[in-house]
Amino acid sequence: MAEPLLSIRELQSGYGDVTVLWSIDLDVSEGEIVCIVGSNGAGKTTLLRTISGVVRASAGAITFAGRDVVGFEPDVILGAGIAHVPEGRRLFRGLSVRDNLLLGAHLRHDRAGIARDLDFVFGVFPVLRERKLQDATTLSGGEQQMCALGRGIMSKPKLLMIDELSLGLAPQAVERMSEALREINRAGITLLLVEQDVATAFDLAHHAFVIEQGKVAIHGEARALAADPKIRQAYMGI
Amino acid sequence: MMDRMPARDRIGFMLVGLGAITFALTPWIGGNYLVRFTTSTCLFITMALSWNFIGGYARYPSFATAAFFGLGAYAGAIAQTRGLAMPGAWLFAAVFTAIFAASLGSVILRLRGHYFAVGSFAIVEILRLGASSWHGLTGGGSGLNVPILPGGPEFASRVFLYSMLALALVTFVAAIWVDRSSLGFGLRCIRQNESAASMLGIDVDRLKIIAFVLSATFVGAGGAIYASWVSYIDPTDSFQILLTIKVPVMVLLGGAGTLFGPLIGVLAFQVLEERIWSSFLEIHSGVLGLVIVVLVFCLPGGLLAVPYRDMFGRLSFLRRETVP
Amino acid sequence: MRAIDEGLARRRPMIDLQVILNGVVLGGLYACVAVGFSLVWGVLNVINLLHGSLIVLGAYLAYLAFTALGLHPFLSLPLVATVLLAFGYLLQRHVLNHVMTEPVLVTLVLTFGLDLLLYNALVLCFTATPRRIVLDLGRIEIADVVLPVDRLAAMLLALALTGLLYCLLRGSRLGRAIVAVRMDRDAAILMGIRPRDVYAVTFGIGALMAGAAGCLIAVVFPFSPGLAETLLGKSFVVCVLGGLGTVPGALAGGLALGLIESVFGVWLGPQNANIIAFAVLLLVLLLRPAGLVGRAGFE
Amino acid sequence: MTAILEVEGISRSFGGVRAVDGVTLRLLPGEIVGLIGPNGAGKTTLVNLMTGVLRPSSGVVRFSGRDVTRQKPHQASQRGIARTFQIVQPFPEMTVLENVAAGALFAAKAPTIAAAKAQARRHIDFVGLGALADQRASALTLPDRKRLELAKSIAMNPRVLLLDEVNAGLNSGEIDSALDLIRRISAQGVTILIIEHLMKVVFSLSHRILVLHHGALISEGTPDAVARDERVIEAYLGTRFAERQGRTGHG
Repeated sequence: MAEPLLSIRELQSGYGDVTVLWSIDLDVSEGEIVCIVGSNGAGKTTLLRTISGVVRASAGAITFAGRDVVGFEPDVILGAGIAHVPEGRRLFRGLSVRDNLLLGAHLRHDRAGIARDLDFVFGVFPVLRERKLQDATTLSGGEQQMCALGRGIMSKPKLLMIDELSLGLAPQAVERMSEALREINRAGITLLLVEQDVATAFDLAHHAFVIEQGKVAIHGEARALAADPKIRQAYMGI
Repeated sequence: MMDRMPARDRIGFMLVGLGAITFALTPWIGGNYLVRFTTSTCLFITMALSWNFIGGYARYPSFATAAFFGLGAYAGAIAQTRGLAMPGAWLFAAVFTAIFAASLGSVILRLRGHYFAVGSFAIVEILRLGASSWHGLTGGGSGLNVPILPGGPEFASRVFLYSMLALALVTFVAAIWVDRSSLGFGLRCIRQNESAASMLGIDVDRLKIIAFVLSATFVGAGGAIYASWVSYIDPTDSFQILLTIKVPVMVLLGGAGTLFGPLIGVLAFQVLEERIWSSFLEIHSGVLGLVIVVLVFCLPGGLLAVPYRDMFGRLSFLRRETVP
Repeated sequence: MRAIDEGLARRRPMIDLQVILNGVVLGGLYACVAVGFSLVWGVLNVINLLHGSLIVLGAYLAYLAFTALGLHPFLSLPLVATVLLAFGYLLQRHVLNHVMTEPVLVTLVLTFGLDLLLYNALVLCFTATPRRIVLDLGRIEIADVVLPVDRLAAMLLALALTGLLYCLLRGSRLGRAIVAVRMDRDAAILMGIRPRDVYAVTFGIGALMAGAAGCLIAVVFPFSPGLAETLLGKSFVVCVLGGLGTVPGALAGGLALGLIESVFGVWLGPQNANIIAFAVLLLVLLLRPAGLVGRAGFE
Repeated sequence: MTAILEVEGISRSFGGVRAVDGVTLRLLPGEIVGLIGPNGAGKTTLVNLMTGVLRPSSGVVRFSGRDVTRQKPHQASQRGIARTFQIVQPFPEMTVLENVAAGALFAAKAPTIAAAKAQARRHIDFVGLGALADQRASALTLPDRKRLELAKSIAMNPRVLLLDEVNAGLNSGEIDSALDLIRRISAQGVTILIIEHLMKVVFSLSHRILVLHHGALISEGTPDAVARDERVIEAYLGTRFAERQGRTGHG
């Protein structure tokens, strides 16, 4: 079997002496869509933040494209090809949609490539082209999520991690966003999603991981897991 | 905090007592210059201890010291020129400054961090400009003459020395009280986490205003004594931006939020400044700047926090003893 | 600044076009004086008490270039600004960067200490005697309104420089990074931006704008090291009035201060106009901490 | 029985978003009530409204039958409403003893600092931190900081204790001893409202569960009933997933 694109072993991480992730093992193969679900406080966001280098891992290994990426600064990890779309979009107020997108390409210097990717983003989300000069934080919730996704794509990542894609979005918007994610995935970007809407996540993903109290409780093919009563147990504790 | 290191505290109080006696004896030890130096040192001790209430215990970065000083100086001077006896004028100045601080504090203490600092700076500016504009009351930019104390210069210099010394001692007693009372306890809680403090039942607004008023009252009295002492005040001298920063620097030098820190800071600073002032007049402010930079980088907790115990293991009496 | 205001006060005490125009000219200069201070405060969350002295340093450098090399201050401006950019960058990187997470009091005290050092160096090098670069370019008179050309030119240059900074922040990769760090530091990190680098560059730009403003001040007002305190005070007022960290904010605050000074200067005398300026500062601080045009920044 | 703490029709909006929307709840003396709900349900906002940190846009808060809607946080704690924070907030420069004494002094109105410290010692022993009383709070490990937080709040001599995620970040052994402690506090007659992510914890501890979703109470009842409530499952797992699981469950 081919080497996975992202491989995490016995990862432990947290804030100060507050341990959130106790021991995480997780693989993402190239070209896949993988989702992580789990109840509040299980450590999903912390996992993404540890992968992107914002939070320091206290133990364990993260290998990306055959390269050890634990302990590096976020810009190095982004440069290696891992982009992180944070929860709550976190668009920059006072900057236009276009400027927000260009900030995603901050580390790149290939003008032609940036222009091409900007076109790609506008192709996936035409509404962003229409609004490209508008202050990004004045967009609707769904459009802001598109902009945040686009900003992630602009770094030309191999792996795009998305935290809480559907949070606060109307069902139709979630549907559109799922479609867009499939298109992005077809364009060759591997996706790692953290989702609270379990059905959306399982519909999209090839593989799913359920995290409970900082550990992987269940994992497997998303389709198989979707009917598994253990999922509900992991959430509800009963 | 009450039961912390009684040995160290005892030594501290003994040294303060010795220091006060030495200060009181300066007219017999040295000349006019030394007496003047001691008088101004007492003034700085008063201001540093006062600033410590709000800036040290509560860690609100107040730069209003010069405002209280100038206000007290003008209140005292004006009261004296209008015929109030000197001690009465000083008392009036203290009360006036306290009332001013209470009303100002209820508004300005809502600000935090930089905004509080800027607000307190602005008070100094406004008062300085006000003092130079209001000719009828303050004499404007040309200043105000205060009646000279009769009895000759030597007598006067002693009166002011003992007045300033008494004020410094009163302030120190107030500082001891604050340090040991629930007020000081509450302020220390506010310093570390204001919202957690209020959740613990601390009326943070009230405590902050009390600390702010305390930080003003004695400074106001000090300003009034200063005005009588130098018998002439003007706006730029009374509301000095330099003063408003120098006092916090002194406290930081000794150790903010502690009882003895301000005393040590003032003494160290005064001696240092005296050395620098007398030997290198030209680079006086530059060296002061250098002292500040060194202070920030090498003595972040002030002189009191330096681990002397580790440096001089033999001085075991300095070791912290905790009552079980 | 006082001299001009007093000149104004001697004219008839009436608010006319001349007064407004004077306010606008003054306001343009103030915007340029304060914009670097505002940027540093907004992005780094540090009040740079050195700012006034950096402006005066710029003025002296322009003066030196003018007297020693005969270089026109408007021509030496890019040089002076570059020198200050380097100075500011290094100062932040190697000194201020170590106290970025300390309480407000510490950064304030440290920049004050550095300011004393710089002030003393200025006095040693240039003495306390007021200097001025006299260009004497004549004056423009239209109807009742009189404007000295050097002052008008300085104001236009000030606005142009402020506009340039605006374009830099809006339209360049670096500018976007600065705005991103100001708006959301954590999200900026996810864009691969290193806030430490941005802090150093931003402080450098703040110093650059101070140097440029110094070159303009040198042409318009007599200056000495003591002017630093006045300029710092103006920067505070502009910053609080306009809101932190944005060019439009500084512009609005600068114009507001310029107009307050010239209008109230006529009504109440220049001294009282300053009281009004600081009183307005205090009011804005208490009622609208985000400034007249700004939105909430730090704290 | 009269409620010790009750809120009636309480609402609070932030910039047009209703964080808490018309919530009514009553805490009876001596009970342990669990408050659960997905991320952003408004749990912490609700606690803030009950302790005077936030003012409600509408609605009433009553303590022992008395209207306390407009109280300030320090008044709430002096009345006997104590709370812990999601992120523990000890005073780092103070010792464990001083931290706890602060609660005894200011909220429980101990007459002197010495008396407050004497009281504090008892509470510190009660939570099992006796050996660390003179340690600086900043030197404590996370489980000990959580204990300290509990000691601080019982030092306030509360009648109602609002626990906001006291167990976040603890491992299962540590959680068990924290639960034991909470039960012992409850046994002293303190009414407890516990907010928790960890269902197991709330379910094993609480007499009664309230479920908050989008700022409104959507379910209330025994742990078992709540865990099987379709609305609760929807809130946690998403509507579509709940539907599907419901289908597979029934057929």
